Amino acid sequence: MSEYVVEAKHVCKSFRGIKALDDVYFNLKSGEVMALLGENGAGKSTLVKILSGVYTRDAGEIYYYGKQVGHIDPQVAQELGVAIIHQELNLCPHLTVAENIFLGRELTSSGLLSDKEMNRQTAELLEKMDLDLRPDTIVGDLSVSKQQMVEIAKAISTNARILIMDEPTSALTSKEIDFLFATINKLRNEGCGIIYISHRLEELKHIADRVTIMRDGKYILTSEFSDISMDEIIANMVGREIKEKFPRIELNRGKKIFEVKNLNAGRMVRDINLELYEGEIVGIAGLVGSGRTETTRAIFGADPKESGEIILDGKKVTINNPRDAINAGIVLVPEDRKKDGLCTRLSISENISLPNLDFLCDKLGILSSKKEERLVNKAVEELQIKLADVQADAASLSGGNQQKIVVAKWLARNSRVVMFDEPTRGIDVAVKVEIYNIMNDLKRQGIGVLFVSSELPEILGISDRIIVMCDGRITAELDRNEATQDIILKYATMFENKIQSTKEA
Amino acid sequence: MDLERKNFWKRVITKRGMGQVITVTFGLIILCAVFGVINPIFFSQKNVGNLLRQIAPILIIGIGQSYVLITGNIDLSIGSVVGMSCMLSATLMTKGTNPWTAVFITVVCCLLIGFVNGVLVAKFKLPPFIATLGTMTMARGIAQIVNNNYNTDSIGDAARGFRNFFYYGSTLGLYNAVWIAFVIWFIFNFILGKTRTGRHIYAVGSNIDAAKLSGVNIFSTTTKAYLVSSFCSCIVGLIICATSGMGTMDAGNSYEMYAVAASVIGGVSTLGGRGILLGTVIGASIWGVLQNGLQFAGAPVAIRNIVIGIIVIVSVLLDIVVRNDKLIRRKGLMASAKQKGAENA
Amino acid sequence: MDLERKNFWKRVITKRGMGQVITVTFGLIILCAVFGVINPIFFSQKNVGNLLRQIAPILIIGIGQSYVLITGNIDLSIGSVVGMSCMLSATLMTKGTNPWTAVFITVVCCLLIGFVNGVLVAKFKLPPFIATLGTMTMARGIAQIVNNNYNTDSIGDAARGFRNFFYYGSTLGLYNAVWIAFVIWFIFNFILGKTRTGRHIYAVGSNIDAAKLSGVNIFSTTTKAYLVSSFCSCIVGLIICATSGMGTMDAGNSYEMYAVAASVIGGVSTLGGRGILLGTVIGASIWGVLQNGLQFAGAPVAIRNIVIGIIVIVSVLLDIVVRNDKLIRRKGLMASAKQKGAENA
Amino acid sequence: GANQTPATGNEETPANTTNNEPAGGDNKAADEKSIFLITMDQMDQHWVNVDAGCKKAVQELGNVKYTWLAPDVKDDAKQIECINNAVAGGADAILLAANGPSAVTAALEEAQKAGVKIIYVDSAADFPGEQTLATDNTAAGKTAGEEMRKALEAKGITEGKIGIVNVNAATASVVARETGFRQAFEGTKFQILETQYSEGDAAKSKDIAANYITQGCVGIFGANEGCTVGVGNAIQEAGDDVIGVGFDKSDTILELIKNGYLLCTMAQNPDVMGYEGLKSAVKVLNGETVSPNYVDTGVTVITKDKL
Ligand SMILES: Nc1ncnc2c1ncn2[C@@H]1O[C@H](COP(=O)(O)OP(=O)(O)OP(=O)(O)O)[C@@H](O)[C@H]1O
Ligand SMILES: Nc1ncnc2c1ncn2[C@@H]1O[C@H](COP(=O)(O)OP(=O)(O)OP(=O)(O)O)[C@@H](O)[C@H]1O
Ligand SMILES: [Mg+2]
Ligand SMILES: [Mg+2]
Repeated sequence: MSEYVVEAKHVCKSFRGIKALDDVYFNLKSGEVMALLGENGAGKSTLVKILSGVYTRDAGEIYYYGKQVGHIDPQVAQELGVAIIHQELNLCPHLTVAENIFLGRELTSSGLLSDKEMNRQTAELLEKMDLDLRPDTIVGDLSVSKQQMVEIAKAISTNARILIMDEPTSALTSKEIDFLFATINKLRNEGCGIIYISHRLEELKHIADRVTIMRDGKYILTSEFSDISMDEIIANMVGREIKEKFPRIELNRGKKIFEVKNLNAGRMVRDINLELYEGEIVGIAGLVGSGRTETTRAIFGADPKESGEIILDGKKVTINNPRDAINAGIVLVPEDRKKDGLCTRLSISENISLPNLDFLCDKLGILSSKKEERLVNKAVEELQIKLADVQADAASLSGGNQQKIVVAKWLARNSRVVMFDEPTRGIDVAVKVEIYNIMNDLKRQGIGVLFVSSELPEILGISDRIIVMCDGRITAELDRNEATQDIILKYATMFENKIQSTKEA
Repeated sequence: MDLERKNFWKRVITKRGMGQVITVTFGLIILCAVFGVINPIFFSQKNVGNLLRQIAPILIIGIGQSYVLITGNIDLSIGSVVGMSCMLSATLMTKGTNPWTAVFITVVCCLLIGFVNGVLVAKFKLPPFIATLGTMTMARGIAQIVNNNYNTDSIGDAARGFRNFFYYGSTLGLYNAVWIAFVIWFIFNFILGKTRTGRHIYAVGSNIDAAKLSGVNIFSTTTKAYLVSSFCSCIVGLIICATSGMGTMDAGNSYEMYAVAASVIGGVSTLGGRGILLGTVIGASIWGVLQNGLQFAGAPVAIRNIVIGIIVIVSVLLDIVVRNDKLIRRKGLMASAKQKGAENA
Repeated sequence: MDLERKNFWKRVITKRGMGQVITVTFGLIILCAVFGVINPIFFSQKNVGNLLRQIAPILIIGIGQSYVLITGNIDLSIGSVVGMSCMLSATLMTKGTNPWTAVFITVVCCLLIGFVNGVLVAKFKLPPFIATLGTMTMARGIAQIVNNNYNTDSIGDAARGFRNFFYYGSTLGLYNAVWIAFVIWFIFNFILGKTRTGRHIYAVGSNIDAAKLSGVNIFSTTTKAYLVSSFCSCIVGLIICATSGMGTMDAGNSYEMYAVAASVIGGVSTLGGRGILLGTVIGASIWGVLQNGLQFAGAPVAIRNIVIGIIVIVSVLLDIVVRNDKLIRRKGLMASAKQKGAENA
Repeated sequence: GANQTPATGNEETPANTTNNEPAGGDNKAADEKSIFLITMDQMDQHWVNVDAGCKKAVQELGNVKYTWLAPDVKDDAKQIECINNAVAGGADAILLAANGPSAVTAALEEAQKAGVKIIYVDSAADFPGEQTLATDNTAAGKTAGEEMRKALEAKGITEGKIGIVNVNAATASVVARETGFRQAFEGTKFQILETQYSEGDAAKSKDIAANYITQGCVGIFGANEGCTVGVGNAIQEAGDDVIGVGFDKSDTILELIKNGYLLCTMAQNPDVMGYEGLKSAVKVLNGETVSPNYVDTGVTVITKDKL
């Protein structure tokens, strides 16, 4: 009976009539890493949120250590020895590292906070994790990957017997991922049960003992990791077979479309030079925080530039804000669709037409709803966006379809250069392929495609040329034939002389 | 798919707060019926005309506030700009300026306040609550200083045309003030619903970062909303000046709150991105009907306050319960322009 | 590690708005110096004692508002609760209730309003601006209704002890009102800085989701902040009742805005998560010194309004410029740093 | 409907009519007159007393449907709305306490066109009414000033600073009081300081008065009830020999006078305004003429020995 530290049976959960979990079964043993897999919206996060008391289940039984548990809230979960690292960063930016780590379970002596003791214990913990951080640093001042490490430290510090990690690696650097895996292995050996959620299937071979697969809110299967092949995993996640994970089309390189010369913008964009040609996709690889996003934003005019030239079809263009870029024909599909891509309270149709109002409006600025309808319908059709009504709020779509909307709004206009920043992040395998096909279409039409990604397999699979960035600089430009994961990683970690860079910072 | 079709009506109702508008319209009808029963005079032709004229100023400032709220900001300076407009125009007229020149100068000065609001909020990223709290205090100071800390004398007979135009005259059986409100509503409703600027205003309020990256000029859009708000306040100031035939320094006191109440009751979200001006009409009407009807019903001010407080809370509560809206997040009003976007994530 | 030591001061300054506090302290000193030069009476012992007593109520409501602002909300009901407290206690006393029983009943009633605010904001998720706008109107209605829409008569000689305790008496050379403000400041400063509740208040304001997921009880934390605010307003209402010896229905009018101004000038962020009560002391002092000093300098009201408006804007602007808007930007970064997958909002 | 026994002020909410029926016109008796009292706001004791005077007259005369309307706060535009509402509500006559002389004139013109008779109580507007029953505020202010000057001179003080705590600069009646008060000191060596405004808030008035005392003022004038209470409290506390003179009569003020902290207050006669005003209104409606056109209801200087 108590073979499982966690067991969930017949768990159901609906959000406003939409079933997120439908009769789900799940179990976890102590001393193992259970990988929880599934497409976007499969219900993984919902399941672990129910286990950790963030959401309350509509129905079903949950057993901890063989005993049935009724009501669960975050505090109860904590008492049960459950710690969770959420998919979203969950830190208080105004509080210090130590304050965050002890939030909700502050140490007190006779009712007073013992900040000294908390700082001391935090310092110890950070030391153990080999993190170069002070406990009294304000979290808001840290980089995203450091913040993620603080979250991990927070989870570990609870001495939890059940540790849940919902996509912990999506914001980490490779050094930190190595450390994380080492920690996971150590905790497993100490008898901790770990639930691990990730879309990066290649990570699994380093840590996973068993896998549970979910699809459309339903439980599909549980298996020993060694008993199941990657293709089977994918087939079970998607519900059908994906023939080609990276569809590539071969074209001859045409004339030069676009050139960036000596672009500088802050510490993360230093002396960037790059070129785009017709009939090719250029990938930008690099670790998180290497300045790729900032480079695309600087080109697009979203952030101010210090110096540099941008040349489009042989003509120099001045770009001071996104509108200049859009008018010139350079567009950006931003990396964070919720933050930068979508107006979730506007309709799908309004989102698609937003950047295209210039040609949907007459001289007086009055909108033509006919033109708008035509444009939106065309975009929806071309991208095969699954929706019932273009007047629905964009928030009502699933993540993959939301991402398609973000892409669609740019494809409706005749652009010369389309920059994609992490277009597949957090998106499941099937939609990924559709996004690659969109990029291929653009390539076929002779439009310049710049493609930023942190996932090396897709960079290698889709791009024709690969630019590697590290610390705000371009460290290499590789042809796809000469590029391998190892070579890219070598350049991606080619930091400038360490000591010098510390001083500089 | 099926599920999504089933939700069609829900979606219509959710869209920009249309549902809230429908709900409160029923509320308005019930309210009118109740007041009509309590006192039949409520429905007399005279009182209806009168009532409409009382709703007009609330509606006009409501339109301005709605614009600003839809961009996700707030304008606390409305009441003071009303006072400033009233004092400025009256002072100029008593000093012998031609009424229409005075109106022109007043409009320009009020728009300046709107522009300052826009600059502080969209350029310097001040939280709109603070920025407009500052300009609110300053504009009241200006209202006091223009005539040396005194109310003006009567603007006199030369301004008869001005007074008739803005308040006392009537056209086709409706008071001019009502026409003015209608024209303003018509124009700004059109702009909000049918033009690029309107679309941009919704986009900025819904997600400022996404709007920026879609090529929307945040500064100009935000500033336009504040200009509309100041313009509306200015018109109300002129109406008050026409109504009373003089400038009073404390005219428009706390009108900004009435404007928020009218907008919010009508389904405009204080978090930005949601609301339609039709709702503001209903919200302002509820406000006006309450004031008028409670007075006829003989309710003391205290009861009036309690009823209004309850209605403000209940109307928003109802909206939240009906839509079970997860989008409603806290801090909406307080966040600076820059911060807003992140709230959506 | 060298780097980090170099950043030590930066950290001190950034931490919870300490930097802003230092900046405005200089501002306060300059202000005092200027007023002292204009009119040496400003520094007379009598005036200093008086000035402190004039600052006391602003500081007390500022403390309440700061608590609420730090949780990322706002309390617009402060002024009305002041009025309600003043009327309630005075009415009870004129009806012959023992002053201390009256005080007790008044405190309980005011805390009820705070509780309602907490429920509306934290349970029903109403935008705090709307929720407290509603309770503001209602509390004013209650203030008006308790004595049947009239100001009360004199609370009489039986209340002499009450009046001395809250206002007229002095202890160790300082007026009691100042002591009350000090004690309240001391207690609430301690709670905010040294207890779990305080820590949770910062956490809720900094990132409500993170706080919730860390096991912080959002409802109780938010409600506690609103209770503090109502309690402080209640005390100020009692002080006002003691000052004038009667209940006035419009006591405390627009005090909520003074409270926002005092907090914000003192570096409390309207976006939540940042601010210390030391700042509120400075903010309230600036406010009080301006009111007092400008009277001695003989400045007309209009100028005072303009000066105060400018100071509110400049102090926040300064803060944003000095900090280069860092935390605000970071907060945006935080919320979206990790992809949220396909979750629908 | 028959009139009920009028309730005492404390049990009656001010906007209630004195008879049971709703303030409708449809069901009023054939010759019943509908008379509205419109004041500046509902807050001050002053208006309650005007109302009480009206009610007394209504009780004596009978056959009058009487309603008190008032805006929630003092505001010209809101008072105009009240006038419009009264006209729409079928008023035969309005007793009006005008916020300011010119603000309401156009609304009154409209009312007159609708056949409504206008009688001013407390303060008149620049529009011909049937009668005005009011305090001459300038004269009363001057009386206040003279009382203060006499008291100062009696103490042998002929120069020094004098402070004025006023409501605001926007209300005509209080501005007139200030004007009158200043007139009383013309040609003396007294220096009248910059007026401070407290919105009639007793606590704010107290702060202002305390600051005046610190500045060394020998006399302070409070222009309405709230201001006067504040002045009295400040003097009581300072214990200095400052002469405080005020306006209006309330329990708190009388107590301050009794204890010697205020020299005197200018008590108006609001009940007379209401009582006589309502009687005149009925006369006018019965086709009689009323005279004189202006009735100064006068002020009573209430000093300690008159209590
Ligand atoms: N708070 C919520 N309100 C409404 N719907 C929700 C909410 N959270 C999740 N859902 C819905 O429940 C379903 C499951 O979502 P969940 O986040 O569990 O998926 P997931 O497997 O974690 O996906 P991803 O890999 O993208 O993180 C989705 O359809 C999602 O839209
Ligand atoms: N608005 C901002 N304010 C402060 N720091 C920022 C901001 N945006 C990015 N950073 C920091 O700058 C560094 C570079 O980030 P950037 O997003 O350019 O890298 P990237 O290579 O695109 O990484 P990613 O894969 O996360 O997109 C990171 O350490 C990030 O934390
Ligand atoms: Mg998830
Ligand atoms: Mg990036």
